Amino acid sequence: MELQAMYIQILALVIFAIGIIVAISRRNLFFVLMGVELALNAVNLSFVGFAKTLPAEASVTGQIVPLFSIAVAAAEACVGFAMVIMIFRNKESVDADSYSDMKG
Amino acid sequence: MLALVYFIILGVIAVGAALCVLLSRHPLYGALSLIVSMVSLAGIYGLVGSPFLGVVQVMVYAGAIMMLVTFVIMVLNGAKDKRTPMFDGVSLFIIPAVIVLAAMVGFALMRATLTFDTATVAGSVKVTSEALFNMAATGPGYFLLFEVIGVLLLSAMVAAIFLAKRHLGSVITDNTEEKH
Amino acid sequence: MTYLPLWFIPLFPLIGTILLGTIAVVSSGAKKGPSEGLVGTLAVLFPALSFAVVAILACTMPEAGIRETLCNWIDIPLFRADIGFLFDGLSRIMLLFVTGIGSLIAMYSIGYMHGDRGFARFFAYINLFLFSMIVLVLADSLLLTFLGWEGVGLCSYLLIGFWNQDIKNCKAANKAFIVNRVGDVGFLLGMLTLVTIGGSSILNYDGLAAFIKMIFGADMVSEVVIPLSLAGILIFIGCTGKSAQIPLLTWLPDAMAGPTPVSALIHAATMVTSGVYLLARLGLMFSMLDYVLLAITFVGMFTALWAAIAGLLQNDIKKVLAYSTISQLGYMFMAAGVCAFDASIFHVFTHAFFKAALFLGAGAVIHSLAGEQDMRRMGGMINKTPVTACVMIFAFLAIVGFPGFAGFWSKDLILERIFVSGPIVGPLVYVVGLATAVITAVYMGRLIIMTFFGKYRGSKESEEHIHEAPAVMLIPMVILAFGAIFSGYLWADSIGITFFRDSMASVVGPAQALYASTNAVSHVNPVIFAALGTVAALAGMFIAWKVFIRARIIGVKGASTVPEGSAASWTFLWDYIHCAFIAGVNILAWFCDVVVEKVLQAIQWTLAAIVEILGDGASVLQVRKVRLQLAFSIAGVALLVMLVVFSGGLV
Amino acid sequence: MLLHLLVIAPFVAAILMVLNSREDSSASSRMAILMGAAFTAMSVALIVTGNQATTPMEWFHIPGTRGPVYYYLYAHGLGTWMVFLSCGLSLVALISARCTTGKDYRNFAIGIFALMGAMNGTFLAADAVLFFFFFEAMVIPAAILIAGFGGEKRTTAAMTFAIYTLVGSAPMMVALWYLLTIADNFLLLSMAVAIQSLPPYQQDLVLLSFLLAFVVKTPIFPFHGWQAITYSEAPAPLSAILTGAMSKAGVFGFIAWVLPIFPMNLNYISGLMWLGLLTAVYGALMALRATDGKRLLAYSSMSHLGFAVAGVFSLSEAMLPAVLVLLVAHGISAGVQYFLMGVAERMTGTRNITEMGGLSGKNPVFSFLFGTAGVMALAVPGTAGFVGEFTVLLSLWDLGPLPALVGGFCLILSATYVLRFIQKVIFGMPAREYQEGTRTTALEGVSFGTMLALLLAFGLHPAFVTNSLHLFDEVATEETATELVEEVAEPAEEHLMTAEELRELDSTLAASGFSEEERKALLTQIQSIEKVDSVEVQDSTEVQDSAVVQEPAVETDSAAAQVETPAVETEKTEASENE
Repeated sequence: MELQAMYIQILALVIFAIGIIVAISRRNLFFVLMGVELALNAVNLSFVGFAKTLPAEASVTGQIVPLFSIAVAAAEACVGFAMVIMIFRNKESVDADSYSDMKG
Repeated sequence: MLALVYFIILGVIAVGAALCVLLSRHPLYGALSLIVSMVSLAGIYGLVGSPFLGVVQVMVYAGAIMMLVTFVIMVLNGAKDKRTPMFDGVSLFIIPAVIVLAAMVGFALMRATLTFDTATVAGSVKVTSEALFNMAATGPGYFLLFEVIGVLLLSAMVAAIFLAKRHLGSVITDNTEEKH
Repeated sequence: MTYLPLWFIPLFPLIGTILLGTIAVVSSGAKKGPSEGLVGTLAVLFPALSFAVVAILACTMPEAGIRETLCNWIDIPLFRADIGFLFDGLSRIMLLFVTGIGSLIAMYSIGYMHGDRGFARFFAYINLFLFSMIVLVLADSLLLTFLGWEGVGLCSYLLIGFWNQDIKNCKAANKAFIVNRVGDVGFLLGMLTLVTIGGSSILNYDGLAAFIKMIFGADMVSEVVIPLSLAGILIFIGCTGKSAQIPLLTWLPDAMAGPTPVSALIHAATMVTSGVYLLARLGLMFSMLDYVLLAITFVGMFTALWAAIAGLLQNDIKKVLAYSTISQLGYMFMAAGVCAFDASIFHVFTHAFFKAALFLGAGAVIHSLAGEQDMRRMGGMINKTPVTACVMIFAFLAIVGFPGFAGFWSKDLILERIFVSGPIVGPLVYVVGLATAVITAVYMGRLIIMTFFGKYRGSKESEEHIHEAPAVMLIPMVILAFGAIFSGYLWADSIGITFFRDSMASVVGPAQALYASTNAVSHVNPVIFAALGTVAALAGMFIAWKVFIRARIIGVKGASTVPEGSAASWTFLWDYIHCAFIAGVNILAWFCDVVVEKVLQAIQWTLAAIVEILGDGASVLQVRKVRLQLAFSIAGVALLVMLVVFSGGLV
Repeated sequence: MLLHLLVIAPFVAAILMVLNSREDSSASSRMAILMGAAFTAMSVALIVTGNQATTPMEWFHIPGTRGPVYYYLYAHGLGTWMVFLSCGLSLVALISARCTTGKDYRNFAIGIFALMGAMNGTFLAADAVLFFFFFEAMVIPAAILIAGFGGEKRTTAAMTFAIYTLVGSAPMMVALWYLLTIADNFLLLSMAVAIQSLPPYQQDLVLLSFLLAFVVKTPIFPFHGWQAITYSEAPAPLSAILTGAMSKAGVFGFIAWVLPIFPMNLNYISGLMWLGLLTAVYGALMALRATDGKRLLAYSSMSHLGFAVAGVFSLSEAMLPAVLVLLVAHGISAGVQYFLMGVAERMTGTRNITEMGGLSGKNPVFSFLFGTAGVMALAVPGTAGFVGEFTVLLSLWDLGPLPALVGGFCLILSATYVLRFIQKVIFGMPAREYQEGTRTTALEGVSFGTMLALLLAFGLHPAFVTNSLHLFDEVATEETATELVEEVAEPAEEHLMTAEELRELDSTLAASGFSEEERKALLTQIQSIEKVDSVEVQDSTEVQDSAVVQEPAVETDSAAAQVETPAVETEKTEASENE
């Protein structure tokens, strides 16, 4: 019983699924954002897991991409929370369903 | 063998924490559970041989980003919303849909054969930075991406300031009106 | 030897058209019209110049004629046509009287149209008409003839509807054009048939003659005679349209709505005879086609008889003359039907003089009565307008064929030729022709008696105003009256003058020789025919005298000057047959408009409605919750993946 | 260069118009008319200089296809005259719209220029995708103009027009895409080659979807639902352009694209000829009953175009010049009739011809122009319409008397409705009192008069028009062709031409201004000489009109001689490499 590459992928899949569920089924905006973060984390994990199946030099690349994705996640969180603050001030609500002004 | 044991422990913690995020009512609890989940994921990175990435995960994600999240949650006190139910009809529809999708993807995944390569390079700081900052013309050119990420972060910062500033500005005008 | 260029002849009226048209358009905005003297001079000058050119050419022309190709017209694969002119014995005669009578009538019109607001416009049309007519006659190919053919039709349309404020005139003009158009399409299709038989060169008259020589040489007559007959019939339909023969004759009586000089020029002397001209021009072709010739003969015979009877019943002076024209045209067609093209053209020639004189006289009468056209309100005019009366009486004697007058020579020639043409058909047609001559004398006598003899039946105050026409109108009338008396002596067979026949022999001679070679032609002493013709004319005149000089003609009361007998009242069934066709087309149009179009629209709207309903249905699915939509899309992806996986797609 | 200018510059002109002040409509109208005159001059220059082509430039690459899309324009006789129509009519429309559009003149001009550019592109494109792009692009400015400047039901009209034509050409897009996955590039010959490799039912399907687009655009009988409402609701100057130039795109498509690409699938052809005749009769009958003047003109236009389509599918030898003359004549005469109808509408304030009348007394200049235009629409000999209709009838008569008889029936009907139209509008007395609007302006009068004079000129000397179809022959004789003949003829004898070379030859021939038919015939000839056992040749030789193929082998040589030098050399080097 050794650690298999597939296990990592399964774990990533489970976490990704949970992240998506959080992002969509919860109505609180904070949970929506956190669900997205969770899903991003799962993707990073998947990257690293796959990277480890590659030989030598190529495996390094698989570990660099998550770095970038973390940076992008940081930017996303920064802007996202700024927007949450603004919308919250206007609407006095963090309920995602109450933001339906764009519905035609 | 030992690695597998560690992996199971960390994995169970990560999944458990993730479920805590799903099930907690207050966002603050959710954020804390998320931090736990991320830290355990960092552990897994270390386990599979990417220690640098694990450290970054802890520092940037669990440290900086989640710090921001908790900060915002605390600032907006009204974030705790008792009126809205945790789950509604939509959720009942989503959960099975996502589970089915995940199952399908998993099913497809299981058909592949994945094995760890024995000659992988551990993602140490040295190795990673050599790859990242390889400026040779024939190299992968990640440094360019790195620059772009810098610009992205800068613009995100500007955007955040802009969003916040308008808000602040309106507050200021309100104050001036009160004075006059 | 060099000759004057042929294109001079149409050039002058064309210049006249452009000048006068410009004057008409430019002066249309002004309060006062352009100077009538200037316009009148221009209007007569150009036709007269053209007549001069024709006269010079006529004297110097060689026997074979003059041919002139100006330039290429159409040049595409399969088809090639040139613009070229042909001046020979036939076109010489036609051009002489077209330009000559055209100039005279233009002069007459100066008096007749005096004070009309559209004075310049009228003469522009007249010049355009002369241009088209010259092109028609002078053309060396069917296609160019067709240009003139439609051109004269167009001018006829413009001139019938000249007083276009009155919608009735416009309707008469439309009728003329459309009925003519039916014939024109026949002409067009006939040309196409010819092209498919012998290539585009066959449209040229010389080319056609060469082609017919070729088929005789190659002994292919039996092969081409059926398509040629088709072409002949189609072209003949064109001729019936233009020359107002059965079945396309209904437009000519209505065409009298135009000014009287127009009726004289276009609807009596020149345009309506172009059908006869075309038959003569294509004589060589027609002489091969026995059945077509038979059809032409009978059409001519029925038309002559029918129009003569219809002429008996008219009260409008111009309509009587119109039916008389149709009847005389019937004679010409009869003659053409037995391949007596020279006799037929001779009658065209004499008819142009006496009919123009009659029309101009009628115009003078109408002019002096201030627009009155109803013969029941005339009478006793011989005292008031003696010159007009004399002109009309001379012309009357000419038309009935009184010995010595023009009609005597030409009509008797036609009847003689018909009689000798064949064993059964000839005498039969001859008898009908003779009977028609009697009826002609009757209705023409009626016209003269009702107009000039007896008592004046109009109102008192109008009687005061009766006056002789001005000199500018009388001079042309007198000249034409002289023509009506003496033009017959160009070919007085009985006294041995055959100048006219000789001058045309080179053109129609071959055709008539060909016909004579295939048909047994008997010889009878011409004096017998002359005597019989004289008896017929005298009998008719006698009947007219007996019946109409004593009959009480009821003068109609009321101020209406509208000519009676419009539309279908005295055309027996031909107008009704036309109406049936028109009704058929209208029903078809109604069917298209009300049924087909609506059904198509219904289909269109049904499709649109289905799409719209589907769209509405789909927009219901657009829920308010973003999350639900995301959920839908995830479920959709899940479904898709399931589908792919279970159908074994991901191997 | 001229071609680029004609296609690109109208869009630039549209942008320039944007810079104009909205308020000062007289300044913007001056500018617009000047630019329109410049374009007309360019189109005349195009006619004078004859057939030409640009160097093909790769534009973009559609994923899943085998070759790039070229930005490649070429002018042959047909397209050149269509370009002339589109530019000339646009110019007159710009002149005529001055009195009606008022302050919105600038926007109107922008739309007209955009429409003009799209139309020019359609008529000059050598690449199928480029053609389709412009073909669709035409609809948009036209629909916007209708919606902005039309009559009462303008929105309905614009929607009907846009949806009908766009839906009509949607199947063509699919078919085009499908063709492009099997053809090497988007030029005519490679598509024609590619189509032969499909099974017959697929060929028919592709053909049908091509036909549908053009049939709707023309329009042909069951698909004319958009036409009457569009033409009657659109502002009159725009209607003139729509019927005079845009509707020609349908007939143009039949001639320039359908016939060359599907030379073998002729089993629909006679059907289409009859459909064209049916359209002609149907349009004429509908015009008989119309009371709306613009609707009457719309149906009359439909009738004429149906006649033209019947002429196209008679496939006679004389078809191309005949239809070209007919199209040019109809473009000008229908255009001027629409303009004049617009003036009548302006003067009387109504489109209903039963309420008009008596204009001959009120405005003689107008009535002169109106009557002359009507008479010219009747195809009286001496006008261009006669030459067109006569030669088309000649083509129809080749197939038998019946089609020609139906055509003749149409001529009678056309006389009927045109005369009725003239009578109702300018003759008689006015049916009701009306406030008299702006009369014909001097500039308008001059431009309408010029159009009528053109009709007369083309009618008396149609070689102006028909000669442009073989203009190239005359030019070629000047060249010292002999050595080129040897250069090309030699390799041709020694080895079989491959498909690529044929395509290249085709594009070079196109560049040197051959019409499709000519090229098709030539290439068929070449292939049959060399006994290429590739797919496309054998049957097409049989089906093509024998007269087209008759052209002897000498013709091939001289044609090859006309190929431009560089292209020939590349061909030669390739040939030697292959050896």
